[in-house]
Amino acid sequence: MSTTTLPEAPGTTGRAARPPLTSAIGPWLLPSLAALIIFGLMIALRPLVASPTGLTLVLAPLIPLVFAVLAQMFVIAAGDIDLGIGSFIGLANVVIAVVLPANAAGGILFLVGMVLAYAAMGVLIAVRGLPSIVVTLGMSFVWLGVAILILPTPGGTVSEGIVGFVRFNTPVVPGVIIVLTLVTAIVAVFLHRSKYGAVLRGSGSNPEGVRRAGWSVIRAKVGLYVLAAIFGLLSGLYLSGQTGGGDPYIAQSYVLLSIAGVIVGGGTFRGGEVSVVGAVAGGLVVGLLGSLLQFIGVQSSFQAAAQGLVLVLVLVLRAVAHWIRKARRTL
Amino acid sequence: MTTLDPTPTVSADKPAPRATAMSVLRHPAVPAFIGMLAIWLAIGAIAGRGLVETISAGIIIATFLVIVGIGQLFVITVGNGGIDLSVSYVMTLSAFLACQIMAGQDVNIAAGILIAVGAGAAAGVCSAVLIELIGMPPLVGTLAVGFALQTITLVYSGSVVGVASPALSQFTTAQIGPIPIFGVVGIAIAVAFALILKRTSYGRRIEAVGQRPVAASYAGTRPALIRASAYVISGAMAGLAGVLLAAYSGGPSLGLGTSYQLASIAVVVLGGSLIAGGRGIVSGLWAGAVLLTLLTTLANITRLSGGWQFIIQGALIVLVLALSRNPIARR
Amino acid sequence: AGGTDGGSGGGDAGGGDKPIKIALSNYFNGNIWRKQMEASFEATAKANPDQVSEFKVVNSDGSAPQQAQQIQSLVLEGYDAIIIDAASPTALNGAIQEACDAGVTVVVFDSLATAECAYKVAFDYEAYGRAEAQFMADQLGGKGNILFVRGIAGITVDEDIYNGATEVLKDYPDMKIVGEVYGEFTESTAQQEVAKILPSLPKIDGVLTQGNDGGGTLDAFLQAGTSPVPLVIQGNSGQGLEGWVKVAQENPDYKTMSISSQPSISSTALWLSWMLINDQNDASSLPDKTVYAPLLIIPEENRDAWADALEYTEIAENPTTLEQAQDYVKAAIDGDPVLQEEPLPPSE
Amino acid sequence: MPEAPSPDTLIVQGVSKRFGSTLAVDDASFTVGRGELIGIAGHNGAGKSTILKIVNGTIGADSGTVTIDGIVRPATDAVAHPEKLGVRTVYQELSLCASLRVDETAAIFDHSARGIRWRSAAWRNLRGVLDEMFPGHGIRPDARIHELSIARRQMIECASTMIDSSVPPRLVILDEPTSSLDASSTAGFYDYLQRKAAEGVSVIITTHRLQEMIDHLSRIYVMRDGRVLGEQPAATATKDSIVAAMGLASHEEPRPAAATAGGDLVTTTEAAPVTDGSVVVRLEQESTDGGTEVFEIRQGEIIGFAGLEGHGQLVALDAVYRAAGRRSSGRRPAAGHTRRTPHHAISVTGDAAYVSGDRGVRGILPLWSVETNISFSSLGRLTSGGLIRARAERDLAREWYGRLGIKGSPTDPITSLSGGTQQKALMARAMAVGSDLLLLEDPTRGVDQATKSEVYDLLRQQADEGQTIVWYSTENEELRNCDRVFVFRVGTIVATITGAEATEDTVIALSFGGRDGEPIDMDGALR
Ligand SMILES: Nc1ncnc2c1ncn2[C@@H]1O[C@H](COP(=O)(O)OP(=O)(O)OP(=O)(O)O)[C@@H](O)[C@H]1O
Ligand SMILES: Nc1ncnc2c1ncn2[C@@H]1O[C@H](COP(=O)(O)OP(=O)(O)OP(=O)(O)O)[C@@H](O)[C@H]1O
Ligand SMILES: [Mg+2]
Ligand SMILES: [Mg+2]
Repeated sequence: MSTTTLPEAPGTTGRAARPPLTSAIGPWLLPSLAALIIFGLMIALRPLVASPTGLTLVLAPLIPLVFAVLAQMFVIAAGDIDLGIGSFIGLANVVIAVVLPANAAGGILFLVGMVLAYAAMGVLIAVRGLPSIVVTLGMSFVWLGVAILILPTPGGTVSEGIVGFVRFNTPVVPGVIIVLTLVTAIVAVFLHRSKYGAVLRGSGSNPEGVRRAGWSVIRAKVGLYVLAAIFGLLSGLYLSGQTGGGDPYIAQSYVLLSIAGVIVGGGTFRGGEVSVVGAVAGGLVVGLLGSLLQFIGVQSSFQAAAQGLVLVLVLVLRAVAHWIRKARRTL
Repeated sequence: MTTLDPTPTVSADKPAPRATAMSVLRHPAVPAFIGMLAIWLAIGAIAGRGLVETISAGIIIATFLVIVGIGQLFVITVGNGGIDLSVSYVMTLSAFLACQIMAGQDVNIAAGILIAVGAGAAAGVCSAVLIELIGMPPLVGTLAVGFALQTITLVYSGSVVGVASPALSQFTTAQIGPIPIFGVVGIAIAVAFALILKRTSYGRRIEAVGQRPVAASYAGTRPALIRASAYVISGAMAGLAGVLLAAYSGGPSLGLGTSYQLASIAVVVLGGSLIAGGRGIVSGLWAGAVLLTLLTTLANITRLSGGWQFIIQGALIVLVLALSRNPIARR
Repeated sequence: AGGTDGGSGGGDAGGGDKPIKIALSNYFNGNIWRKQMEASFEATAKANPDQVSEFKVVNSDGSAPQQAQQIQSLVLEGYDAIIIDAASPTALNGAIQEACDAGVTVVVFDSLATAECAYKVAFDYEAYGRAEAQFMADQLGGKGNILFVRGIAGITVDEDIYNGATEVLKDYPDMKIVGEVYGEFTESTAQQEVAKILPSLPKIDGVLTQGNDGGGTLDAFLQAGTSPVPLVIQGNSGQGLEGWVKVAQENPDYKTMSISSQPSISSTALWLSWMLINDQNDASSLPDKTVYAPLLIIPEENRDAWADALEYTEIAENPTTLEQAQDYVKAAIDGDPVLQEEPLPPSE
Repeated sequence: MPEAPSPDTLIVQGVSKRFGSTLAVDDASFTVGRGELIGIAGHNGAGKSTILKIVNGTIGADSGTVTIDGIVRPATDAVAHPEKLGVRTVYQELSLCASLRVDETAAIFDHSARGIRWRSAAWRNLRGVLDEMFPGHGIRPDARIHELSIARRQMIECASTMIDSSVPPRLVILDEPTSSLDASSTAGFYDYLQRKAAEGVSVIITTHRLQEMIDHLSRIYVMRDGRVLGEQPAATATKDSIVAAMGLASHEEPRPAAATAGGDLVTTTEAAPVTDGSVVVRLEQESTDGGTEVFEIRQGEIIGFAGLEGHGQLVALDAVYRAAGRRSSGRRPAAGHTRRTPHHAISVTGDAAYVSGDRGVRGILPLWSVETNISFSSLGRLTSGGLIRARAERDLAREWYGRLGIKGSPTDPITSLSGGTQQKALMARAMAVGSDLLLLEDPTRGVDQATKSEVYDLLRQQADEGQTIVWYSTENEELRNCDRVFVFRVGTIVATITGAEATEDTVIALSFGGRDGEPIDMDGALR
């Protein structure tokens, strides 16, 4: 048997052969560009948007959506899809508006219980190998039902403290920008630069492999679902503070918007393939799109189609970028 | 029709009996049938009257869901994360189109049905192009098509409104004795599609592509084409359901399809099909549709509050899933 | 409750007469009522260039947070007035407050928001429930089994109508609600839900409804072959009125009524904004900042005229003129609001 | 923890494991000394994978004990984290996470890599092993796993068992680790293992490439039907002796060739077609002088595609499949069209059936029974009036069960078969089509020797009946069963030799010759 070594294929050994540029172009680039372009267009159409007040007005309502997108991102990173996040946020909103003011300890316990329930849902999905789409769809009815039992029709009053916290602002930099940047940075560093972040992503991509490397896959799944629940609660908190009251149906639209946000943000449903910066940018894109269409003056009836169209456009661009990258690799 | 038993029963030594009582009980559709019977009998027991009429009304109304659900089942079974979120929009648009063509005249029935099914199929082609050609995730691609359809419906329904043909309306509700004709047609449609799925080479391809697209490709099928065809079928079935539902209620309305978006997914899973694809159970879908249809009635006659109704519906879906056995695949 | 025939009650009480720049923020346009509501606003705005210089309709596809964001964008766009059919009583309050702070006149209508700074154009939905329940009690002689077709669980309109109706029924111990279904304000859903529950119910004498669900309900009874057909309160849809006409042709003794809110409430909100900005009719002194828009009732004598005038999917409404709006404002200030009207369809 | 008194790292005693009616492992006992490399040989379904999983504690057995470094545990206990005992395993199926980077992957295996620079620390450790084990591996730390070829992924898995983590490796279990590595990588790999063994690491390997075991290991245990029959010192073992111990018919060389004895002399690099049938496949490639070289494959020939792993054989094979017509609905296909790859223009007359080597992902349809799997490609023939005739389907499966000697019932789920038997079912599926061309991608991967010779005979029989066969293999030795062998290098065909000349050494020599210096995309070459 020959012991000759494999002939070195040029360009594959030694120093990192790939041009650093390609590795720098992550999946987050396209959504970030899209968000910037939309923002630029909005400023061009209404210069007022660029002022601190304008920024706050435009961005503040997006914060709960961005949190919802991040929550969805953790679930998608686990290789699952969460169709219940909207109702979950609605329940959080109701608890914060109704239970918390009446009984602070009880309210906090309730919120903690919600996080635990999400963790349990993750365990159920992981241990029994259930399809997340349907489990979370079923649970969405449960969250909604509980919220309606607590608050049969919208109402309640959110405490001043929470309202103040959510409306936090500084004279120089709008508070919303501080919050967005901070949260994005923390989550991105955790998920993309920490070792446990890699384990979490790995467990979404190939749970068996991660288990064999000596990690608990169940714990990773629970971790991802707990993170999703926490960001769901944060989203509910911001919604509560911004609206001042409770409404079980408040976040129903977040289900599809958050999924769209993650996908536009460069995530895939294959598990483990998500980008935090991309997801935040994706959330901004799907959130700002409505405002942009409104500024341009698209008729109300056409807005749904226009949003769908832009979504398609972003994904087409991504597909094209993907092809180009692949073509370049095979050269 | 023989359906495969999914459990790996090892019987290398003794020849496997084809259909013993045990293997019938292990069929994935069994839980749905048991659930259906339980709920039906519970309604009868609580109301103390109308046992036969209840199931006959339930079967008529479930038939719409069965028809949409079959399309959804094909899309889910063909795998690749397949799911069709456009069905509700297809239903509504088809209802408007068909009723305009029918204009309350019986001679136009064929034309009306044709246009509805054709429009649905066309929508399916659009989804297929987005998903298979551009490579969008099905969840996003079908939703984008749905948004576009919604806009078309909104704009179009403002200018024209038609009424369903009386004969077709009659057909959806007529009975021979206690037997609802439309319900029987629904069962016939289910049987036909079960045969297509399990006993034709096309159906085998659907399941094969859903299990392992690459393996199916090396075994002589074209996965992209097969998957595309599933979306066309789904669109066509949704179109058919749309016109029939419009006929049932006399004419179209804007909210006609809304409740079918998630219900069509739920019945596929309740019926024992795999949400990850590769195994479709049409008989189970039928039972699941009747189950889901009767479930709200059960909740209504027990006078449960809206909140509890949601909770029970959601918990039931999760419970059925958690108790059902799961072979290898999962999402 | 009687009809009003216009008549300029208020008149110009000083103030300017400048055209306004107004936007309508609607959170959902996926049903016929909302479509007609948007259309009414657009028609009124277009037909009155002296009062409206610029207008726009935006809709947020059922999303409350998105509607909040839209309102804030409208503020940035510099609209004088924003009228809002709100996604939720609470969810928009923050955005509305910020709009008020920016000096924008905000009028919420139909589905209200509770923000204090906003003016409101309301339907009295409890009166809706009281009216239909009272009618039913009178017709049935205070006795009978009732099926209640409700709207959507957890929605204020549903609760209000239900509470109004049950309040009246309390006085009639022999009238029993024997079943409830959720028809979601959609004819086809109502029809299916009623059809499913019918076999398990005792004989039904009357059905209380909540709008755009009476036609489907009636169809469900007809298809089940129920005889005699119970008294089904109609919800002003073309489908419902057509069904009523058909049943009445076969059974001249069949009595019912039709009631619902009018999509043209958006025009009332438009006119109120105009009055507020131009300081007319003392609109700013409205008690509770609230004007009531009348519900539209179709009694038997108006039935055929309306049935002829409406398309199958349409909902009955009369356009609201400036004079009418001024009447409503005056009535609200006088503490004697017009809650119901029984007009004939508009003649073209 | 007691200081290990025994010289043996692993002692397996009396282990049995039953799956339903199958006794997968039957009272098996064996030992592995400190610093020893041992192999386990056995036919398909002998229980090798199962006993290895019992040793590392992935599954619990029904009885017996497992002693690792003097610590005795009942074999019935599963172990959650064998790596904490210093037991490392490469499983038969790849277990890397597709979406992670290479350095992140390394870190997941390497529990000692922590702190702020955990990625570079982990990569440093892994690269140390990789460079030694597979010199010139060409793996970058920032590449994502899904961008890598199967071979490179297998390299990473093998290397990751040897990294110095918080608990250093003591016992390394390798279940068919070399199945997709080419000969030279395999050799480097064994060299490395021997060096580690010298440092005291014990290794267990299973592979169906018996020569590998004989060349590189110290002892070979032979398993049959779940029992460990005995051991053979590698020094005295021969392939025949192992095969004989497995209780199987001695592996006869199907076409013993005179030239194989000498071995290293290539007589010609342009063998002529052996039949004069019509041309079924036409391959065109640019020749060194800028002209066009044409290779023709004629009806009834068996052609081998050989060369080093990833040098374009699979790309060409796949292109042949795609260029062929498909007989999906029972009709004969129209004439095929020309298909282009970076190096070839390929045209095919007739249709083709394909057997893939990676059966888990590209072969079996796991939710179905064996019968449904076998009939799947021939449904057009079994259909009348639009519906599949159940009777015809059953008969087809029965026929192939007989011809390939598959045991059990055709209605069993395909996943209940052992890997090699699954591969047989896949062969049956492709052969049942009766296509003009049969394309084989390493069809005997994981198949035992006895079955292999049956397969060789069957292929020859098919060829005699006029079917044309193109056969890609990583086991150069079996290429001797071909009429002609095309040797690939850097994407192009550099030589065609007769099957008789296709010895291990000849093929390797040719693989390293030919045109040099041209870049090749190793990732792209392997889908
Ligand atoms: N989960 C299971 N259920 C039923 N039978 C099983 C199961 N696992 C293994 N078997 C059977 O046990 C026997 C041993 O299987 P095993 O996979 O250990 O063999 P192997 O030596 O690895 O064979 P191969 O060389 O084909 O991989 C086979 O007959 C197989 O069909
Ligand atoms: N933990 C487990 N529990 C039950 N069955 C198992 C378990 N692990 C493996 N098996 C079964 O063991 C059988 C053998 O599979 P395994 O992966 O060990 O080898 P294989 O696929 O036969 O390998 P190859 O074909 O490559 O030789 C399969 O049928 C599988 O279902
Ligand atoms: Mg094995
Ligand atoms: Mg095995």
